Parts: sequence; C-alpha cells; structure tokens
Amino acid sequence: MSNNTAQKQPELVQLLTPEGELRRHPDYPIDISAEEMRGLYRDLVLVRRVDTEAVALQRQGELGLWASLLGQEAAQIGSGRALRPGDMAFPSYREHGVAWCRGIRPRQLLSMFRGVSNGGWDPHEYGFHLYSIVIASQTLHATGYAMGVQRDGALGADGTAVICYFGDGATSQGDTSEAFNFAAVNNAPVVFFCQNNQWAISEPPERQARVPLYRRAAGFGFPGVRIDGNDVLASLAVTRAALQHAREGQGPMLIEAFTYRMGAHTTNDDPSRYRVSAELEEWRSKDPIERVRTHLTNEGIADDAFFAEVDAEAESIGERVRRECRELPDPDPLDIFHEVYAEPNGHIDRQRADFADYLASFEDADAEGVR
Amino acid sequence: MSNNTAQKQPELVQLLTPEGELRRHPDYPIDISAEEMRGLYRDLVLVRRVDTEAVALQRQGELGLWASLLGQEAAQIGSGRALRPGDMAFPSYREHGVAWCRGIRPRQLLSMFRGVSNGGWDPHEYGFHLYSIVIASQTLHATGYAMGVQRDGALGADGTAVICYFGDGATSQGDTSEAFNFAAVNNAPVVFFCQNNQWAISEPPERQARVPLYRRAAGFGFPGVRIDGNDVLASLAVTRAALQHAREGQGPMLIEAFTYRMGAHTTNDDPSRYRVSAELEEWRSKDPIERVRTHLTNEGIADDAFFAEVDAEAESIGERVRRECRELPDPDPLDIFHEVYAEPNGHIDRQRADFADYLASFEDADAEGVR
Amino acid sequence: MTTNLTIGKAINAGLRRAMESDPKVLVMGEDVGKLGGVFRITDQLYKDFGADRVIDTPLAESGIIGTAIGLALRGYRPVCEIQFDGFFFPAANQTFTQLAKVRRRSAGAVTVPVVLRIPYGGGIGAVEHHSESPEAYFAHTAGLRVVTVANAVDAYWMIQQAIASDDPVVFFEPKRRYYDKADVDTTADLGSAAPMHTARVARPGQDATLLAYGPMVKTALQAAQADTEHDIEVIDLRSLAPVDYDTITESVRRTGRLVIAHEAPVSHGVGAEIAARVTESCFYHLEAPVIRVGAFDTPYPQSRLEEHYLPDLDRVLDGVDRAFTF
Amino acid sequence: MTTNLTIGKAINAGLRRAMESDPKVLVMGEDVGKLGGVFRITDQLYKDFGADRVIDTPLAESGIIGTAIGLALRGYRPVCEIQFDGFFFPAANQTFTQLAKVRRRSAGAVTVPVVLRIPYGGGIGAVEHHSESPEAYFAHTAGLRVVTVANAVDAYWMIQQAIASDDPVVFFEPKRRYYDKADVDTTADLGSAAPMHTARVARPGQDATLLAYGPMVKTALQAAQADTEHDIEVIDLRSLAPVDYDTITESVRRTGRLVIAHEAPVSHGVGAEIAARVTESCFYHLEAPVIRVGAFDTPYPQSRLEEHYLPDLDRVLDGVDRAFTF
Ligand SMILES: Cc1ncc(C[n+]2csc(CCOP(=O)(O)OP(=O)(O)O)c2C)c(N)n1
Ligand SMILES: Cc1ncc(C[n+]2csc(CCOP(=O)(O)OP(=O)(O)O)c2C)c(N)n1
Ligand SMILES: [Mg+2]
Ligand SMILES: [Mg+2]
Repeated sequence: MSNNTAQKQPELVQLLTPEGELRRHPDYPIDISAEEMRGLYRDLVLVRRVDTEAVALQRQGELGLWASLLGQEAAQIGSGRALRPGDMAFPSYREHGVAWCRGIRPRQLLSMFRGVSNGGWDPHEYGFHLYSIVIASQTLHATGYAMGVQRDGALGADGTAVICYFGDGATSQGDTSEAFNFAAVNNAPVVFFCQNNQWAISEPPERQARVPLYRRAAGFGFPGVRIDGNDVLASLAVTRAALQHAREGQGPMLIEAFTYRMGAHTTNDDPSRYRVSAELEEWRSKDPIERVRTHLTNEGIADDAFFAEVDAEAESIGERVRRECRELPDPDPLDIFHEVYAEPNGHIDRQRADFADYLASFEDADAEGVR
Repeated sequence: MSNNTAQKQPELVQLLTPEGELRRHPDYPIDISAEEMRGLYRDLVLVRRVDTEAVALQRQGELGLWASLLGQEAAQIGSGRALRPGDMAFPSYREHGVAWCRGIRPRQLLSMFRGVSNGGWDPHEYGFHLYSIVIASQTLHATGYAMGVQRDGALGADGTAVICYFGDGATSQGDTSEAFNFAAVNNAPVVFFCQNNQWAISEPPERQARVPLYRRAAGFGFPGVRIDGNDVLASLAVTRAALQHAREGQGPMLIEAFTYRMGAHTTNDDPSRYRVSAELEEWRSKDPIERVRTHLTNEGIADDAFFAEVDAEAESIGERVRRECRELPDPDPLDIFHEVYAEPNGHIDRQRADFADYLASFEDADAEGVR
Repeated sequence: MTTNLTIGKAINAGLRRAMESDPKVLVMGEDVGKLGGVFRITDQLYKDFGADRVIDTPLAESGIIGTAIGLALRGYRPVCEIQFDGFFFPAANQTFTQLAKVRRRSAGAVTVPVVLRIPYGGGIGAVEHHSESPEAYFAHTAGLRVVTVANAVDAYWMIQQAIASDDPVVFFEPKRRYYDKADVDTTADLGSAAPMHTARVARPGQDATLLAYGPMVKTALQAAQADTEHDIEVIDLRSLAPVDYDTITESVRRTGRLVIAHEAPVSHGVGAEIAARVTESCFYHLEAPVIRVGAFDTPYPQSRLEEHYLPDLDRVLDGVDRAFTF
Repeated sequence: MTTNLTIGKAINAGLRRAMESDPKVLVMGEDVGKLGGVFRITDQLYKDFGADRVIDTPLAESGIIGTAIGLALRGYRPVCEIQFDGFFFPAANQTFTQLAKVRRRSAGAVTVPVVLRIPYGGGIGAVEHHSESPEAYFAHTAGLRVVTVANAVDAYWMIQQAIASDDPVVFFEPKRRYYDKADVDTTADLGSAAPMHTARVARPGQDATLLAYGPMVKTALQAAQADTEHDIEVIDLRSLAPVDYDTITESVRRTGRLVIAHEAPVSHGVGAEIAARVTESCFYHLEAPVIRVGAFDTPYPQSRLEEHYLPDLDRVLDGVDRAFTF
C-alpha cells in the first residue's frame, strides 16, 4: 500500500568524481587553489578523526551519546567553508564538520554529549547556533534570524547570509514547510541545507517523501538543487552560490546534499536491524575523503609528507579530544537553577536556596557521621 | 522587504466562461445533461439563499456568527456534486455548499453558529465530517481516513474517495504540508480541495505564498491543478477526475479553486479596513451563478418558469431557515458534561451531579422566594 | 496626565510607546497589519511603523513563534499575537521546547525577549476554540513568565514591562474585558509602575481572601461587594508565573480563608498550585481548605451554555460560602 | 500460566495480543517498523503484522496523531508511539484541540479510540528532551484519559485496556523502568484485570500515605522500606485522569498524612491537583499539609545533574520527614 514508485534519481551537481577527477559545471564554476584544496583535505581528515574519537569515547563511557557524521564530512566541510565570518549557521545535532569550520573546539561539542551542558558555546561568538535536537525546530529560527538580517539592512554583496542544516527526516516536519514558506514569502536570506543521508534512524527516504527532496523548494517558490553530498567541491561551490544569492537579496534556496550516513544513527542505534551491508559497501566507494586524496595525489598537489603531516595532526587532535573530554568539569548541582530566567525570579531563587540547604544538610550529617 | 514579485497567474481550467459559454478542455471533458445543468443552477441559487438568510439571522441576533460562502458557490457545488454517496468529505467552516450536496439540513449547519451545539450532525450519516475551526487540522484527518480506506481494500473504480476542503490561508499551516506528505508517501486516496478565495481574513495570498498554491503539490510528488473556482462545471469535472484518480489507487491530487470571497470573512469582520471595492467589482462580473443562468438562457435549456420556480423555492427555503433557526432548542445546562468521554468517568459524573444540585438549589431558593 | 482608556486601547497605547522608544520592538501575527488584529489591539501601528515592524505573517502559529525566536536571536524584541487562545497549540512545540528553554540551554549566552500576546477566556458568545483559558500549560513550563491583566492601567504598563523583560513573557489579555475603562497616566515613567511579578490587593478585607486574575477580577470584586455578611479581601494575581506568594500568604494568614477563582477548568488549573502551596505555608492559619472556583473539567461548551460553564458571580459567592462552612 | 516479563516486553506482548484479537488495531510512529522502536517496544510486530498494521510514519508528530484521528474515524484503533516525551509537542494541537474534543464536539457521534504511547521520565543519562515528564499538560486537558504503569503486570493489562477503551488514552511508559521484571499471567482474561482507572495500594501502612506513579512507585516503595520509624502506605496511582480519589481519601483519612512524589516539576504538576482536592475532602483528617516531592521548576538539566534534579530516595524520605514535622 505504500508508494512503490521508485524515486527516479535526478542529476546531481558533482564537481569532483569519486575517482578524484574535476568536472566543470556550467552553473557552478569553481576556481580553487592548491592550498585551498589541501586545506579542505585537512579539514575532512581532522573532523573525521574527531568523530572517530568521540565514538570511541562513548564506547568507553566518557560520553553519554554521540551522533557520528561519518560519511557526511564533505557536505559539512564544503558548506561550512563557504560561510563568511559574519554569516550565521543553525545546525541540527550532527554538524560537527560545520562546527569545526566555525571555530568551535571539539570539547565544546562534546560537552552536550557528555551531559555536562545542554549547549556548549556562545552562538553569537561563533556565528553557529546551538545544536537543535527537536527535529526541524531550527529551520524557523534560521528564517526568523534571516528576517532580522533584512531588517538590519545587512544585505548586499558583502551582506550577511544564514544557513540552516537539517536531515532528510526533518523535511517531513510541519516546521520545515512553514520555514520554507516564511522564507519564501519574506524573501529571507537563508540557505536551507538538507543532508539527505538516506536514513532517519531506521526509515529510508521513501518513508519521508515520494519525490526527491530538492523539489520541495519549487512548490514554495524558490530554487532547489541536489548535489553530490560526498563531493566537497560541489558542496563548497553550490553553497557559496546560494549564500551569495541570499546575501544579495534574492531570497532562499534549498540544497539537498545527497550523501550517506556510514555509521549508526547514534551510538545507541543498531543499524543491522534495518539495513543491508551491501548498501554500505556501495557508498564506501564514494567516500568523501578518498576522492580528495586521489585528486591531490593525481594532480601532484600534495605529497606523502603532507599526508603524513595531516595524519600526525589528526593523531594529536585525537589525543587532545580524549584528554579534554575527560577534563570537562562536572557542573555544580546548583547550576540546575542557572540562567533559567534572565531577570530576577524569586521563585527560582527560593528553590535554589532550599536546595542548597538540603545539600548542606547532607554535608553536616556526613560531618557528624549521622549517615 | 516583502517579496514584490507579482505572482504570475497561470492558466485556469475553465469549462464555462463568465459569459456563459462552454469551453472544451482536453483533460477534463464534460458531458452534462440539461437536467443536470438546471440542477446545478438550483443548487447554486438555493445555497446562496441559505447563506444570505444566515447573514441576516446573524444581524438579527439569532446567530452568534456566520461565515458566508458568497462567491464560492460554484467551487463548492461543483465539487460537492462530484462526490459519491460513499465518499467522505472533510470541510473547513465555510463549506455550506458542500454540506448542502451531502444532504445536511441548513438548521444543522446553523446550530454551531447559533451556539446551541459544537457540531450539528453525525459525520458518518452524511459522509461529511464536522466543521473544523482550527485551521488545517482536518487535512490530516482526511489523510488518515483515506489511509483507512486503503486498509479496508475499498479502492477501485467503485471504491471510496476522500476530499478535504481548506482555504488559501490554511496552506501555510504545517499540518497541511504534513498532510500532503503523508498522503503522497502513502499514496492515499484523498483530494485536497483548496478554495483560494484571495483572502485569509485580511491577508492576501501574497502573504501566504510566493507562487500559485496549486504548485505546492508537485513538491510533494502529486499533481496540482488550478481551476476557475467560479465555474461550477470546472469544479465538477476536475473534482470528479481527481476523485476517480484517488479512488483507483493513483493517490492524492490538489485542486486550487481560484475564487473570491465576496463577503466579509465572517459577520464579525469589516473588510473595508483592508480591501478596495474595485476588486469586489471585478469579481462581481465573474459571478458563479450569473454565468450558469446566462448559459441556461442562451442555450434555451431553461425558461422563465424554471427561474421563477427556483426563486420561489429559494424564498420558501429562506423562510424555513429563519423559522428553524429560531426553533433550535437551547441545550440543557447538564449537556456540558455530555459525551466528554465514551466510557464511564466518575470524575465527570460527580461534577455533573454537583452541578445539578447547585442548579436545583436555585430552584429551591426561587420556590422559597429567597432569591 | 491621565487618559480614559479601555483595556484594548491601553494595550495598543503601550505597544505604541514601546515601539517608539525601541526600534527593535516588532509586532507580528495574523492580521495585525492593516486590519489591526481581529480585536484592533494593533490598530494604526502598521500605518505608523510600516510592514517591517508590523508583520502580517502567514497563517502558521509555529512559524510565528519560531521566526520570532530567530528575530530575537538577531537582537529584535518581537511581540507575537496569537489570534485566540484556542489557536495557540500549533505553536506549543516552539514555545515549550524552544522559547522557554533556549536561554538555559545556552547557559545565558542567548536571550529571547519574545512576548506572546494571547486574548483569552470566554463570555463573548463565540464558536469553539475562541473562549479558552490555557494559562496552566504555560505556568507549568519553566522558563516562561506568565502574566495577565484585569484593568487598563495594568494593561498599559504591563505590556511595556513584558516587552522590556529579557525573558519570554506570555501576556494573557481578558478579551471579554477589552472594553472596560480606566484612567491611565500615560505620561508617567515605566519605572514608576508596580513590578510585573507582583500581586495587588484590589480590595482590602478581613474575613476571607478571594484571589482572581484577568477577567475574573471584576467578578471577584462584585462578589466581595455582594457578600454583605463578610469582609472579603480581593487579590488580583497579575503574575501567574512566578506567583507573588508574599502578598497572598500575608493576606491568608490574616483572613484564614482562601478562595481562588479562575475561568479555566478547576482540575490542574493555576488554582491547584496556589492552593497546594498556600496550604503548605499557611497550614496552621487556615480555618478552611482552600476553595477553588472554576470551569468544569470538560471542553468549553457551545456558547449557549457558557453562562453555566464559566464561574459567575453566583458560583464565586457559592465558593465563598463553602469556605465559611468549615 | 505466568511469564517473567520486563515492562518493555509486557507492553510488547500486550500490543501483540490486542493486534491478534482485533484486526482494527494498528501501530504507528517513527521507527516502529523494522527497528521495533528505539526501545524495541514494537519488536517483531512489523514482521508478523506487516506494513499496513505497523506503520513507519514520516517524521512528523502532528501528522502521526492527525492521521491517527482520521484512521479512528474510519473505524481503526491506532496506537501511536511518540518516540520520547520531549517530542510530543509538535502534536499538541492535534491532541488537545482535536483528539481530546472531537467526541464531545460531535455529541457522541464520533469515537476516536487512539492510544498515545509516550516513554517518559528521566534517569537514563540522555541528552535534552529525552527525560521529561509532561503528564500534567494531558491531565489538564478534558477528554483524554491519562494512565501510567509501574510494573510489568500493569503494563501488560493496561496497554490492552487502553486500546480497548473508546476514549483517547495517553499511556505513559516509565522508560527507566523498562527492564524491571515481574511475573505476568498472560493467559488470563482481559476482563479479570483491575480497571484502568483505579489506584492500587502497593504497600499497606498506618502512619502516612505516600502516593506515586510510574517510575516513582519503585522509589516510593524503597522509601517506605527505608523509613523504619514510620509505617508508610504506598499508593500506585496508575490513572492520572481520572484520579481514583476513593482509594486515596480512604487511605489519607486513616493515616492523616499525604506525601506525593513525581518526577515532573512540582509546580502545576499532577501533585498540585491531588493535594488541593484531598485537602478539601480530608481537611479535618489531615495532621499536616500535603507534601509534594518533585523536580525543580526548571528545564530538565544536562544529564550529569539529573541525579540532583530528579527526586530520589533521599528527597522522598525528606518529604516524608517534613510531613511528620507538623
Ligand atoms: C520532533 C522530534 N521527533 C523525533 C525525534 C527523534 N529523532 C531524533 S533523530 C531522528 C531522525 C532524524 O533523521 P534526519 O532528519 O534524517 O537526520 P539525521 O539523523 O539522519 O541526521 C529522530 C526521529 C526528535 N529528535 N525530534
Ligand atoms: C490554527 C488557527 N489559527 C488561526 C485561526 C483564526 N482564523 C480563522 S479563519 C482564518 C483565516 C483563514 O483563511 P483561509 O484559510 O484562506 O480560509 P477562508 O476563511 O478564506 O475560507 C484565521 C486566521 C484559526 N481558526 N485557526
Ligand atoms: Mg537522515
Ligand atoms: Mg481564504
């Protein structure tokens, strides 16, 4: 009874093939220096290393949970590097690669997954909002923020653009459609960046949509494009163009990055219950890092020394992440009452004071050897 | 800062011009007998008469509120007459014409607006769900119902189809998009019938959408079509086709009936605050009833006696509506507790009993002359 | 200098003054523009402040609150109108999981000074969903401030205080009292008004405390007046979260009796919390259990029954009587 | 014949039995199909009943409840899984304005026997939105029945009773107790189980009544055990709406003291209503005010703080002690 029409797969924008070859695209020309190319490679490798380390930390009980970006590095690093400092990004909970580009330190990311914080950084400082766990809620925040940018008169070639990340599953939420519509009606400078990683926990895209997701945009009156999400150059070039489009006052755009979640949904998940390994194998051949490495090698842009250097840096970052994770301080119990309100609130103050007394009573009791 | 791009108006499906001339449409052939044509005219006139009477009754204080369908008769009668007895319709709150086609008596409609009931009829009896006031909520009910039809195996040429009515404003609600998507993904037999009457209270369609509404459907993977909503034949033919499409298992379709709300949003509303009378004038020339009358006359399908007969019938219905409205019995105070739960509920029973005692205490007091 | 204003006009004047004094203040919602809202609370603001500051939004409450959060993150102070109480619920997710929590989530890095204006309560003969009193849902949600007004003076000042607050504030407007008038000194300083979180003794008395808020304050005052046997103190709660327990307990310790009246269904209404808390803090002072007067635990009925459903003067008096039977 | 089942497996077995005995029963939600839900509560049902009866829905809670209403209108009995407590809110509109009210709106013509299963409560070390106790929002909404379970026996029977009920039922599952085991007689008749709306005395006692529900029942029993000074009666509430006041007041009139413990924030929690009502009906029997033990009135904190946030054995004992200081 479900819709059996297999989704016809449309053309992807691809600038770097899985074989490491550059392709020209009429709409998305890209002119990239060797140094930039090496930089992207470095980003990809390092962020994967951070991710791998985090998975391990979870296995060791140092993190409560981790949502791995494995396989999605190119989508995230490409789009993240397309952002300018003044731009604002609204992530979901898996955007460790974008966070990396925005200058968030890995330990700041870990703090939420370790349970020592519900956030971890100041969004204004990094131009990167907090992780959003309630699926699609951030799509409206991004749109509203972009409406604020309009009101600030901050558009133009050097203006501000906003980007919002979400998954294939998130497109089903009413909030995402409302965001598309608010953005369209207001012509807001926001780029919707959907990482279609083929899974929303255990559900494949056919349970979320009958036709390719990028087409959703046209129904709301703005352009949508599907890119090879494992191609860091496509992600960079198309996102850069979309941000420029937004920045210059031409309104929203939807980018569907066609990629694949190589790992489990989170460390809690067991994908063997719902997907076959052949699929994984197929996507392994499209690995987002391998193709850049092949390209660098084939073009002679990077030598073994460079690769060794990046690997060494990855190792040391891995170590740092491990150390910094363990060093993350546990919050003080009274932090429960911290910043619930911006303005004084007698009710909360009273609860805090009572709880402080309660805690102290144990210390007293301990001191007296009562308990 | 709002989007100034005027919506380019696409072709409408039109089978009967404002001048009363029939037009062929390759996709929507219609073969209609003289008797059917007269029947549609009668429906249009009578339902307008009911509506006019209801507006008057509100002015006289007999109704708390009325939402007039003035101008939307063709969209409603055409689509309503396309339904088969076993089909199920999910209305908004303005579908008096569809209700008429489903056999709902005007007094049943009035009961909600008079405040003697929150409903007014048994949805199962008429294949017409209760009026839905929370915008777009019914879109999901219709979709779920259609999923039930699928599970009943009630598809096929003689199967069951579902239709859901809503306005242009309702397309902005997340629920509508979720309904589109659930219907598409499940290939559910539901026709989404949007009466774009150019206004959501005071807001014009440009505040609701950047591009014509019928296009929304394509983004979710099913067909959308815009019809001349003031053309009863277009409404009939296209709805019939869409219902058949659904019934035969081909999934959902969106019909955007391009029409105009000739009256106020409701009797509480004062449209002079937000719209110009020229617009009204322009639409008056496209009146949905006039064109049918012209057609009937020009084609010699109806004579003066017929028109006089319909007018007389309208008069008597007007009178009946007036009388039946005044005769609607006020509910009993204890009706407050009626059917809140299907199963016994001691808590409610106790409140009912206490309240009965409380009411009785006044009667006792009255009897004793205390109060 | 005082002006005689209805509650509706006082909110309008308060909004205007807030918009004049802070260019970051925006008004947004359905039909708030040219129409001035279905209750005309934003009347003329569109004309005077333009479409960028008075935003007619698409018909989507989640979208309204969600984009308001985004605007707030960008430094704006959006005042959102929810057209009627019963239409808040599509925005529940953005309000309860985002608006209420984002500050705490960010450990204070992020401030979302959004105001939700919600005309609420019954008694206007409306169809379903237009007469509800959903305040308890909000009061139960940490991170929100919840206030309501009973007169034009509070209406004028408290809407400005709500906008000035860096916390999200849910501002409930007693729609059936929109036309009640009072003299308002619109030239005074905002700082001179009583703080938003305080309750107000609306009528002093000795024998029992009658607590009400929003539309029920007028009824409570009438009841106090009508009860010639007892000297009833009436408290106008004003702030439902946080609650000014100092004012309430001071009163209850004096009178020994507390009756709470609200339009919302009794069960799990705001009165439940106050009753439980006051009973705990005033246990030895209470001559009678706290008596609650409210609507029945049923959906809001068809309007021809609302006079029976809503607690009216008689029901409040009945509650007061019950408090004296102990 | 009894089987030793965890709460999770007991719900699974109850669902299976309901699906076997009534072909109209459907299961729907996110990941309920092949995966069997993130807690495996629907494990194997997809395999055995197929995609038409175990529906993996798009990721949209409003869509889930909204289409479930439509399915119910067509004669089905959908059991909807909301993946976690904190993700209910997008469905608030469909639940509160439609599901709860459509029967009354139709004067009984329409029946919507939808069950909402919501794993709730904290203590599992999760990230935000995965540990909440939103039951008061539902209990405050007329038209819904609200139940929760504390052991595998109730889990097995009450899920079936919820499905069999013609009313919409919100079924809260204490996720941190999913692995608690008990012997369940899965061969007995459904009719033999205690009615869903009744409370249960889980441990008889004389000195004070300790009321709890869901995940806190175990803590309450431990507290009663730990308190060697007093003989504590523990009541497992089971039904939060309607509440079985007969069982509670009978107990409180005997013991003279009532302590209510729940995981939800204290303010406006379910405990507030029970405290207010019991105080009214047992005023002369109460030796102390009703004491409530719950979470603080703040958003659920980061998991490293949840042991402090959630009421634990010590906090419950502290509450019991407070009840004896009066
Ligand atoms: C409103 C809401 N419902 C349910 C969940 C539980 N949940 C967490 S992630 C997820 C799947 C998300 O899939 P997708 O949007 O494709 O993002 P991905 O995890 O693949 O990056 C679900 C259902 C949630 N976080 N929020
Ligand atoms: C969820 C919700 N929000 C707001 C309202 C108030 N309201 C009633 S009708 C209406 C406009 C509806 O416009 P449209 O969908 O175009 O239908 P029309 O009235 O034109 O038939 C609004 C905003 C409502 N009923 N429900
Ligand atoms: Mg995904
Ligand atoms: Mg309209």
